[in-house]
Amino acid sequence: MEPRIGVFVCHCGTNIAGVVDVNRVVEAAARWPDVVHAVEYKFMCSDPGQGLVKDAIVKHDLSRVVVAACSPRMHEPTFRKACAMAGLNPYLFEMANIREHCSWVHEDKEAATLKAIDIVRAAVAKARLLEPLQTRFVPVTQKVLVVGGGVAGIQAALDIANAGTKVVMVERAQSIGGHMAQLDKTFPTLDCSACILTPKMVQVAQHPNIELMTYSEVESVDGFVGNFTVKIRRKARYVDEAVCTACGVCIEKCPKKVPSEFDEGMMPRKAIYRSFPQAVPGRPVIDKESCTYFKNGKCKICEIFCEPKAIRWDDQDQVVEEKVGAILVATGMGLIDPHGLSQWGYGRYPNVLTGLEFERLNNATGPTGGRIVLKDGSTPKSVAILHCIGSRDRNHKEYCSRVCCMYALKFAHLIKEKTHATVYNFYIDMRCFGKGYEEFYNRLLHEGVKFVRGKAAFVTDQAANDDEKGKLVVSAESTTLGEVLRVPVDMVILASAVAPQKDAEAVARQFGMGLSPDGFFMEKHPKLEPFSTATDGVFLAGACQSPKDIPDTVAHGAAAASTALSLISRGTVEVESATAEVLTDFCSGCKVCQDVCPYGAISFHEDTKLAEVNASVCKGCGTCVATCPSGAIVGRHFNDRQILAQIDAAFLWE
Amino acid sequence: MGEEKKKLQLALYWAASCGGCDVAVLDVNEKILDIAAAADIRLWPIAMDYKYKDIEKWADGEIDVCLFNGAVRNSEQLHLARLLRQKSKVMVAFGACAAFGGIPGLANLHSRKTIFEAVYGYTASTVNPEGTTPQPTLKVPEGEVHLPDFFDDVYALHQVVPVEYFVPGCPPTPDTIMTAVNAIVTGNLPPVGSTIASNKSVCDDCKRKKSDKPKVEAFHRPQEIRIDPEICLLEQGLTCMGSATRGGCGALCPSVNMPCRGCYGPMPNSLDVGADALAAMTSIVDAGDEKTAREKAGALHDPLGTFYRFTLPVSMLRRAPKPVQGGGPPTL
Amino acid sequence: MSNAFEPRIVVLCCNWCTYAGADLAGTSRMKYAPNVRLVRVMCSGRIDPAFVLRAFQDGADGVLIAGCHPGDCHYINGNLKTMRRYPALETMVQQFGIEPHRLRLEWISAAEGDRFVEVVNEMTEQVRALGPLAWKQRSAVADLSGSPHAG
Amino acid sequence: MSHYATPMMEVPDMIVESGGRTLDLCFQCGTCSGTCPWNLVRDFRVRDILTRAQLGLEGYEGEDLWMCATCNACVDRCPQGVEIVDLVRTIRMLIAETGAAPKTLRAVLGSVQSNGNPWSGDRNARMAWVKDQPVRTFDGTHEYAYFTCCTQAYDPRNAKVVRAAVRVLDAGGVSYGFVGGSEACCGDAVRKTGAETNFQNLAAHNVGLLNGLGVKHLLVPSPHCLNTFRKEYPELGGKWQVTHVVELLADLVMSGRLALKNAVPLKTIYHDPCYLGRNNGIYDAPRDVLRAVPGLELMEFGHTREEAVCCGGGGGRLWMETPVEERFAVLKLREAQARGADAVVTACPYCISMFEDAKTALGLDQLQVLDVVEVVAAAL
Repeated sequence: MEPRIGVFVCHCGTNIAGVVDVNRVVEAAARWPDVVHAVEYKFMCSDPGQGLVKDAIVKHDLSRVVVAACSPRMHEPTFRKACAMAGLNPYLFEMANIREHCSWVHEDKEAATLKAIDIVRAAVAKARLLEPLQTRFVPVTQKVLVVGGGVAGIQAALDIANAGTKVVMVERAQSIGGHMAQLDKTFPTLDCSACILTPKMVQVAQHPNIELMTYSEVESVDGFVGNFTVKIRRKARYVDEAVCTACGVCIEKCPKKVPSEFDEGMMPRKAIYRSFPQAVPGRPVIDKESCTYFKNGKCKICEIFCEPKAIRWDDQDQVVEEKVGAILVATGMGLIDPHGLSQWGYGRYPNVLTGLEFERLNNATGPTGGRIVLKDGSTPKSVAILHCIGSRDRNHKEYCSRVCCMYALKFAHLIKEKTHATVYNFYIDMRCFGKGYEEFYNRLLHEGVKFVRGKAAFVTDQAANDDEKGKLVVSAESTTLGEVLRVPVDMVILASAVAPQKDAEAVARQFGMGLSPDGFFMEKHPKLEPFSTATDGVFLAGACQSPKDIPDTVAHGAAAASTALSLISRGTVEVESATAEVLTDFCSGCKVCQDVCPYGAISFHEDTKLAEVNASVCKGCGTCVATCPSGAIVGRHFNDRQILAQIDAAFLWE
Repeated sequence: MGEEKKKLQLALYWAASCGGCDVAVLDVNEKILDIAAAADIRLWPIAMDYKYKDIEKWADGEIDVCLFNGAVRNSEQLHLARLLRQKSKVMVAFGACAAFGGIPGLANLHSRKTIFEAVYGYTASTVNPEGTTPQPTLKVPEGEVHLPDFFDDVYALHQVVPVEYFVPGCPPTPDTIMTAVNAIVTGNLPPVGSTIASNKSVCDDCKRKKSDKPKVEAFHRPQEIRIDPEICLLEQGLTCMGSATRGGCGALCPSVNMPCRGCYGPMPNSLDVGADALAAMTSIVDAGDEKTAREKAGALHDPLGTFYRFTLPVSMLRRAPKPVQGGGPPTL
Repeated sequence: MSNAFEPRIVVLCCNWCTYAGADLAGTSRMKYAPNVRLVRVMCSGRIDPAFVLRAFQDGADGVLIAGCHPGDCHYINGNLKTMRRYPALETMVQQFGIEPHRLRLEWISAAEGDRFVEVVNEMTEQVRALGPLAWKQRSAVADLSGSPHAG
Repeated sequence: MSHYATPMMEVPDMIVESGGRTLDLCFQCGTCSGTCPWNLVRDFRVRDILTRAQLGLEGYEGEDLWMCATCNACVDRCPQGVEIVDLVRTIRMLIAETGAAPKTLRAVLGSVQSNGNPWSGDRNARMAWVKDQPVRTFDGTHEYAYFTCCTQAYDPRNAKVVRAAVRVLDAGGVSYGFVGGSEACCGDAVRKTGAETNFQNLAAHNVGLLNGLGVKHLLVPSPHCLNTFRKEYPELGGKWQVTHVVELLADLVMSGRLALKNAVPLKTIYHDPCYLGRNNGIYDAPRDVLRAVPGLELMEFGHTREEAVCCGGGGGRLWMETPVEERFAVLKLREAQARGADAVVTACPYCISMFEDAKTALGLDQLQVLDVVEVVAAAL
């Protein structure tokens, strides 16, 4: 029976119709063999648009549907569903991308219209040869892996666990808490960061549904949505968690000091340590790299003082395997390497600090117990906070780091409160977009903080006059004034750019995610699915996706959790239907396919001497199909005939 | 049934071929007597004298089966192909040349002009100071003499006349020949268009050991390595066409340490034999980065000649393009 | 439209990286030469060399094979097979008499909309400079199948 | 009369069309103005020019336009990638077309047109600096062709530098010859003042000449020649390898081919020429050479390397009047003096001229101004 094809061309408002003459596309399509119905419509993805498809399937007895609109990566599922609702096998649907690949990238209307016609013709050519496929489902493992124990991961883990689903949380540091644990106050409410975060950290540790693995890293990820197998390396702690009482005597007695990561290197920690006093878990670990005993075989002072006898020198890394249904990546953000910021004096002048260094300086648990002082111990009389250092800067990071304006205001407030110093903010634009943020900015104006609209060009200690002697001088144009200012101050704080974690690329690879041009993990859709990734079952939470402040991070974590939960509670998940199939008539068992299959989905049967594809393992990549020298493997939904038909129809070749 | 069954009327013809196919018919040994018993051999240029006139005198369809070997590359061969087609009920493309163009088909990488330039011009053994090339027509005092016109392209038989069956091989093995003959004699014929050989590849008959995950470390030519008689030749880095080639030969070449060269032609479901072989052989090259891939897979010598040794005229691209000169149809 | 030669380039690309990269070029409203038509497969590993030959046979002036960067394949390593096939394919295609710039392999990630644009524009210009491949005309073989016996 | 300003979009359109493609990228953060060394001595805000040009408001074409010494410090720091120096050049070009260039510049450009150099020197006297010193003329077999900078050829102070260069290069056994007097100005400063046609004429002359001589490798004494030959000539047909003398010296000294035996007991302070440092990243070569001189002490300015303050001589400023107290060179000599230096050493004929003028103006007889080449010659 000849196929009966319906072609639906979308205007997408003016997105398509503004460049492509959709009527000409429809007219062309109507003339092609087997096309029995061709129409255009303003918004095909809308309810009435989908209705058009459903009605036409019934009314015109369509056996194939082609929608020419946006990318199939956007709306293929939408239209497949519409087809299915009208009783048409969803795999008899084909999408022609005349928006992302045509109207949005071309200006010449004639060329774009001709290209759109070609694109639709190729889709029709493929559609003609489509075959129905059976949709298949497999059960979802009722457990979620949360990678990263910052506030995003904490929020997500608690939401999931509270819904009754098991969670494994993996954190590579000794403690959970992330960057938020490093902060003193939070903008704009000036809540004590530790006061609001630590209870949540404790909840995570005590939750019956959460298994917490700190000092651990994900080693490998296998499987697919609903059925991941994850290997986790639990680094040797050299402290028996079951025996340790977290009394802290060992830490006190340990003679070896190294710079503390948690304190941005501004104060030391011991070789046996917990990241900070309220660390969760509270039991310390021994950092093998710095421990004197591991270095030269002598010391063991911690063991001597440990009453419960919890030190285990023979502890080994362990690799554990977990099966999970969904993965939530919440690995957070890093900061730009400040050493590239030399014109602003970082690394050259001791009283030039990064934002996070100032956080620790200002923190009661920090190096000065929260006193804001210069390197010589004296209190600054004037402080400059420089915005957009490395952000919004093509020489460094092109994006806005999103948190700096607000934390700069917070710093200004805290400095005024604690030291009564004069505080200058040098900014390009004040971006105070959140709830209560603009009000906070106003409050700071009331407090008398000085704002200069102009980016700091450089910081120098070269005095041009007596007022500048012994000071750090910030040079900037006040662009509102049209005057170049030189402002002598005692301390400079750089609102240095938020950056992707240094190992973001490797992590993205591990979880099958992509990176956006800015280096953060790429979401599935920037508007509608900012917490999903291109890999089904892998979700994003927090600042690993883009710079975020705490409220946004928490919201993002909760959203990712609910998306993961909806997958978990669905119970089953659709797996690839477009798998490969061996044509036994032609297979001679040459085994080449077995080597090329990335998933080991093909096995060789000794008795029949034939290859066989395990459909529940096959992901439908088609590598074996292209490789088979005997033409004995068919790739469903992307078979040779279909692809050749597309190539044949790609242009009007004559 | 008192009346003796009418003997099968058989014709054998050779076009652009080496004669091997005809020798192969003799190679069935004593079974040739069975053929002789079952059939009247009406035409067999290698063994019997004949004239065009004799053939022309036959009634249409008088011949039951014509085994036509050799490719078609000149006007005489085309004429005989058409003539025998007319006189025969069943036309069989016999051997790789008739079925796929065969080794003469590699001439499709050139044109008549460049072939003549080489053959009558600059090959080492050519002495032709006048630069004489064959002309289809030549006036001599006695009148006009004619030579067959040499085409730009080499054709497989089915590309010039309809063909009922294909018997592949360079040459077809005795088994293949007898399978074909028996089918014809008994009238137990497969559907028109069939190839009288296996639907599986040469690997199906090959006794060599294969790994579960075959790998190619490096490509070699047979003379460059000491070939292990037990192990799959492809895994030893030889460009064995076995997996991309229709079986039926009994994997003769691999059984004597020679990689399959593909004379039984593409697999039934093949898009293009060169693409098949190339994808399979290079996909399993042990290379994890671009540089290694280029070094190892790029060392595959003469992919075109290797993959299309017998099949260029029936391949997807069929020939090399001719220089653009005013367009128009190609010269025959 | 003028009669000037407009190259016709078939892009055989994977769904996850290059197709998405082309999508990104679209959502970013970058502009590029309208001379390409994309044929999407799930993985560049699915790209049978026969597809390339078919495109040339059909009349393509150039063919671009594109997939995820090595190491970034959505299917772990399907693209490595493409990488391994390419050198011999390139040689073979050139043995057929097709000039080097007409066939190209590129790794273009989902984030590299700009790279997609760059490659398409560059290849369009390179192929334009080479002129039409015109396979059908230049490799035309006379049809001799007409026979008194036919039909 | 109202004080409202009305944008005129013809202005930005014209600038963009004339090559100033990055004009519209400026988001007025002021980094350029905050960076610009002019503000050490007087008010000058390049951002103001750009903002006015973006909106086509009066003032972009004012006298301040001719202040920019094209030191490139602002371009290095601009977060938006605005090619500020290029924009200044483009606007100057548009203004110069209307004949509104400063008078002093017009004389210089006239000389360039008639004499092929900005110093009103006789075209035929370009090799007069030689005096009685034997020099080789490039004959096609030499590895390097030495392209004498106009300032070295006609300015007596800088002529001493090129004579020192002959001694140093000869001592190092370098295979080189002088282009020989028929060369014209490289055109860098000419182009920076907006005289595009003049520049194109000079470039065409030089490309024809040097290609005709079979030059493969140019040796240049001026960072301005270096920059324009390296970056601007290739697209005009001049595709030579270009090396600054100080790069070659560093190579000779470090490889031991040039032995520095004599002690030069000077406290020196090195000034980074903008076109050698910021524009071409050559910071270490001159310092390596100076450190190899026996007895020499090397000091640094407070702002050095990438952040070095300009001498004030680029972009045509060399030929324009600057009040003594507004000269960067004056500031720099004062700093050098304050740091206790005996000599300011640099590697650019413009810097030498600017510093010598400043020295005279300040009457600093005891402070020497030297080229690296001269220091090396003294150490031979």
